[in-house]
Amino acid sequence: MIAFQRVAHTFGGVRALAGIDLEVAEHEFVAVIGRSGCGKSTLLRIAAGLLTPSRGRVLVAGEEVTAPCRDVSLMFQRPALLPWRSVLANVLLPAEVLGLGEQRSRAHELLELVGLGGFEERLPHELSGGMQQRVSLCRSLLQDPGVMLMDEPFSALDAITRTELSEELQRIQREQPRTVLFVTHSVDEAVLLADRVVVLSPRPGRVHEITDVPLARPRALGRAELDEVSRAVRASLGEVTA
Amino acid sequence: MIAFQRVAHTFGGVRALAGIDLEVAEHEFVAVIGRSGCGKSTLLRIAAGLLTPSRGRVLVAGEEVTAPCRDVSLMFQRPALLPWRSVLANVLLPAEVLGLGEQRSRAHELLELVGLGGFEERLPHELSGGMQQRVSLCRSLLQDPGVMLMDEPFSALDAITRTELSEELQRIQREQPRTVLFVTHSVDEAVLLADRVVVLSPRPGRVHEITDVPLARPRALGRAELDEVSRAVRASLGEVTA
Amino acid sequence: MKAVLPVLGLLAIVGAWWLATIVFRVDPFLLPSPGDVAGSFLELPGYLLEQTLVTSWEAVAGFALSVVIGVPIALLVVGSTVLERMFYPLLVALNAVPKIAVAPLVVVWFGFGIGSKVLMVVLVCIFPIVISTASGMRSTPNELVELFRSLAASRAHEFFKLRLWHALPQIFVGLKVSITLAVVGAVIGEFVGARAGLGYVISTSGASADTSLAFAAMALLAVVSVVLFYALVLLERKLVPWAEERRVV
Amino acid sequence: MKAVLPVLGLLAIVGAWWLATIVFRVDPFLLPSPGDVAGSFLELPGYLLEQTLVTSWEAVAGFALSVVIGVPIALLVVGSTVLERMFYPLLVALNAVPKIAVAPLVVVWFGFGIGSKVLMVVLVCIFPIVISTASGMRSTPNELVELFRSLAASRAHEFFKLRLWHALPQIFVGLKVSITLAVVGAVIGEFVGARAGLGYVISTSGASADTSLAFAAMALLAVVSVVLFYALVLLERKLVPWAEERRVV
Amino acid sequence: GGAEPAGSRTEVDYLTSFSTFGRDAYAYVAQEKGFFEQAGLDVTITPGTGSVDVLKLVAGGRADFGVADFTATAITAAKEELPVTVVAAVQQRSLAAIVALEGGGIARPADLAGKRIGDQPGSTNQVMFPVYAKAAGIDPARVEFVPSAPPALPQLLAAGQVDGIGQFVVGKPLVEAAAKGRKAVVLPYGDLVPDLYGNALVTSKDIAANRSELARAFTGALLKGLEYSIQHPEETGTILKKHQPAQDAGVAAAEVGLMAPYVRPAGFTGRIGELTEPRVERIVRTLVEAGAVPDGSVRPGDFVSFGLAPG
Ligand SMILES: Nc1ncnc2c1ncn2[C@@H]1O[C@H](COP(=O)(O)OP(=O)(O)OP(=O)(O)O)[C@@H](O)[C@H]1O
Ligand SMILES: Nc1ncnc2c1ncn2[C@@H]1O[C@H](COP(=O)(O)OP(=O)(O)OP(=O)(O)O)[C@@H](O)[C@H]1O
Ligand SMILES: [Mg+2]
Ligand SMILES: [Mg+2]
Repeated sequence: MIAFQRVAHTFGGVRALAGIDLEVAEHEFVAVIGRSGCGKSTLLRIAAGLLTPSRGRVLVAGEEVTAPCRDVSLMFQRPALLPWRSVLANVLLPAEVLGLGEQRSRAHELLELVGLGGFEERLPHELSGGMQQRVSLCRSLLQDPGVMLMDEPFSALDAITRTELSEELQRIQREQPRTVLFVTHSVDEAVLLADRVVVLSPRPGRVHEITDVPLARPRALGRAELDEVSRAVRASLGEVTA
Repeated sequence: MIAFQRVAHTFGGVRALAGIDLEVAEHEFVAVIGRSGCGKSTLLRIAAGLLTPSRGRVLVAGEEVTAPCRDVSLMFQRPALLPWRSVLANVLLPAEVLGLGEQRSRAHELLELVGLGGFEERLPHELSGGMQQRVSLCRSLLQDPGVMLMDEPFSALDAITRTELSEELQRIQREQPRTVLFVTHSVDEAVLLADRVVVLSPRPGRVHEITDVPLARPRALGRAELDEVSRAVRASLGEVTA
Repeated sequence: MKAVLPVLGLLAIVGAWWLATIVFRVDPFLLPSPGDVAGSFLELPGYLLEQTLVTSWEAVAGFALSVVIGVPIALLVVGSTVLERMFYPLLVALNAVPKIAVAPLVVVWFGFGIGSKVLMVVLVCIFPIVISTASGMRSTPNELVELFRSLAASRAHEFFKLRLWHALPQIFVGLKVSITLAVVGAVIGEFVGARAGLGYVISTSGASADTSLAFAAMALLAVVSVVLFYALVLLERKLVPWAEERRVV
Repeated sequence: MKAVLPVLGLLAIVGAWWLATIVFRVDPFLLPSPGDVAGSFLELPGYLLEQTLVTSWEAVAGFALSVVIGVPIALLVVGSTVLERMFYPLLVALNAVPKIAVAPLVVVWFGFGIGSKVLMVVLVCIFPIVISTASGMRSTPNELVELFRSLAASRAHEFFKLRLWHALPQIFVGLKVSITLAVVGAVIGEFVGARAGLGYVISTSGASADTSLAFAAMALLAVVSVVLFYALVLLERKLVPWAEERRVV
Repeated sequence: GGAEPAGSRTEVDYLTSFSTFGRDAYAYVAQEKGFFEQAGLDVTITPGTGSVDVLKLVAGGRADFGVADFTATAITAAKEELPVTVVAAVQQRSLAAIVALEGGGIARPADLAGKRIGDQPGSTNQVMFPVYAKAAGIDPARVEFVPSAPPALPQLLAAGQVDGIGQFVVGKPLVEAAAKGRKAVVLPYGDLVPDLYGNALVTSKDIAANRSELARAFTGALLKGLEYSIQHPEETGTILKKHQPAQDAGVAAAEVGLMAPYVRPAGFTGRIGELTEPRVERIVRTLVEAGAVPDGSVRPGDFVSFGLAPG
């Protein structure tokens, strides 16, 4: 579904990505992990068609990505909410822009799900950092695309909310599988959610190692099998540091 | 050193904090943990003198806080960098504003320490999210105050950078102890760094339980004693969810 | 309290003016005292208020037209670098033409009626509106633009659901500059050829050496400006509440 | 490419103007053809360029003075709600006074020399500068203001190290509006009493039915405006590089 | 001339009546021919911006001398009590006129009834129109005055926006130039109301009272320039062009030629610049009749220094 072919990118002298080769199959959930600044966000922006790579190319559904496409959603690392819109209106933005029809009840459902029931009419600046991130997550889920690119969606959340939302994501994925590329700094989260975990080397980013997570779903944190895979990923991360 | 006395705060109908009583001794390192939106950032902003609580008061060094004071630093949840200043100039801001004299070499040291050597002359928008957060951390460390308030300082960082910086923070704290109030979502991090871990209940925030961490320093992640305390904190967090 | 301060400011200035006319013995034909001006107003209150309405209406009509024309021009300029490069310099050039010098042309084409005044108002108002709207739309944060791009949003959506909203606080700066210029523009239009309006009063009284009447008319102009300006401020408070607190998200 | 587009735009407009004078047979005393205007210029090139320099110098001097006065006023207004409430309405009122109507006063006080022209320029320029600077400084994101507060920064630091920098892109909008008004202000000053300058050329030739000379002078005015405007654009590029890419941090 | 160095000469600021047309060129002639220098004066000529502005600037001390319309001076003196005084009449007969274009339906004063006349509000032409209309035997109420700015008037007339405009007689070449060859019809007020003066040289009451020698010297030199100018219209045009490159020497010469019979009308035997008290009295009375000034508000001596005037 997504194929990175020798994708490299340089920002005015800074080599962010150096030759990424990676294939993500349809309905596969791939987690990307790597040091801060190794080019994970850049990778997602390239896949979303927001950035043209300096070299190489990305195919989505067999077609080269040259511009953003409606079937691909990108959840940004920062919440990127419109300050003049209420929480609800922010969540409904993709429905308006993509002409998805009436989605109010679904938006309410999603907000309830992430624990923001009752905040629908607030403006973004009245929310805490983690709450803003959850609004952004709802917006991304409302778009309901075939391919989801998620950039550290749970970074500002506490462990419990994180677990709840991971479970929710697994449930959604079970009911209606999507292709997901998911950036995270949490190895446990990566192993919990993903079919494969890609470890990138530090800047310039390169695929260092890919670890399969051959475990049945639903998975739950704290299981021994998960810890084992986690340890493998950590080892792989440790190598790239040295 | 810091004393919260029945501190409560309400934002136009939203009760954020409800009666916080907490004392932080001089040179003590206290971690605060709690659900997203439970009022942690609000607590720090009140302690920093940026927000007057609806009820109650905060004393720092025995004096009621009514305005920000130079001996207290606050590291914000978002990086809050000045877009027109280079990385180095952003880090040097407290030195300029507080008149701390020449701090260039120290700023370079700090940037080197957090892995941003070579990025001194870049503008903030050329950095990744985690890199921006590290700049903000350097800025806060440069201020070199008696009291440090830190709002999720490592949330955008990968596990390895996080560990490195935690160790660095421990070293600094050993060499020159400060009073620290540290908000985090990571139980492991809290237990690794803190003398006491405060668990807040969900909105409106209240002190749910305080766990002592009676372990010798330096500590390192992965030790069994730490895991034990972590489990206790997790249990306490689990209770507040129910 | 809110209402007291502007009144205090006004009193301070009027007081200073009065004192100046007394202490420096400024000749009344140059700068009449506030008392003379008030006297002139009280001689012809009904007539002067009528003229005030005429001028206000011209200014408001021209201002509204400028918004209707200026905002789309700004959209075009922001939307297309080619259009910007081609026509921005011309807009600048147009703005640099002293309106009073092209006035005969305007009167010949638009007559002595309200048409020529409205055109004058549009000529002075349009530039601040275009430039502030364009600059506001341009300054939309990259992360929000990328959000819209990632949704494969059309240009229209990007402009009307994002950039225009983001620009609103800056558009209001342009509008506030324009509204005071609008009043001046209407007056200049009236200088050139009119049978009514405060500009007509000023040019007539100037010729018949009635300086305090001219100043009374100018004081009324100032009142009209201030009222229109604060009407915009109120509108801004209504329309742009999120920016009032100056928060960032 | 960059230089071609404005030239194309210019050619398009001049062409349209030429066509209009031919097709609609506009009388040359109303709207002379571009050829007539060029002819007028070529008759007196040295003289006209001299007058252009006079006007440009007045405009630039007045503009610089407006910046020097206007920015501190904006600082005061942003710094104190009391001052804002007291004096903002007066500033609005001042801006609404038609400058041409107070001209004798200005000439009596400031003479026929450059003084009265510079004052005129200041009177027209100061308002956009104050309002855009004030609004830009006010719109500083709360998180940055809180950063400075948390450092117990003095007001001076908050203003000069934060708000003024943040406001720069908006200040430039005000400056760009002002610079074109500055040229017009200088011309109005020259209408009122002068011995040189493009405004003087326009007022003398306009009334002697030498319309093409007046238009030549106006074309030169437009050139001056465009040059000054793009000088500001260049300066902005130098001073505000972080805003050019319109990123947010 | 040119004997004395500029430093020892008295500095004088002078304002023309309006801009720098041929009708105001005599000051440049006096300058060029050295009349000012011979009188021990170092004169700076600044183009004026209309009667009322000139009066205010002279009253305010910004200029020592200036030229303003005599009628406007009388009205302003009555209403504003400006400390100015007239020291000479530049034209013995008013230059005020209604100017129309041939074929536009106005050939004689009687044709004015029912027409639209464009004019600056408060101009002599408009203020004195009732007097003129009475002399012409038409009802002033049947003529509509459309207010407009002076520079726009020829254009408005040529474009047919108005049927006639208030203008000085010397504006004829200007109007004809604007109308591209169409002939202009000029209806001078002076034909029917011969008492009115044209422009007047004014100075401040202070100069008239305390520096009367200066006033005499300047008046003499300026009127010498005026006399030379009407005798040599072509040369006047050339001199003006030399000082004011934007002016057209031909148009200016034509203006001066037209102006000559008003400065020294046929049969006039007095000196150029002469002012007589009975005439001024009649003018004031006319103004009162026309409703331009309240009765008793001004006497001739209030605004004219007969002692300083030639003759
Ligand atoms: N707009 C830009 N201009 C210049 N350099 C950039 C830009 N965006 C990113 N970079 C550089 O590219 C590199 C990769 O950035 P990227 O944001 O992809 O990192 P990341 O892996 O997402 O990091 P983090 O985990 O901190 O978010 C960084 O070194 C950064 O300095
Ligand atoms: N400026 C504000 N206006 C209105 N409500 C606010 C404001 N700031 C915070 N709140 C409310 O106060 C509550 C606590 O916010 P706070 O930012 O302190 O949470 P937090 O514990 O830091 O959460 P997070 O972990 O997500 O950062 C939230 O419910 C939020 O909606
Ligand atoms: Mg990133
Ligand atoms: Mg927070």
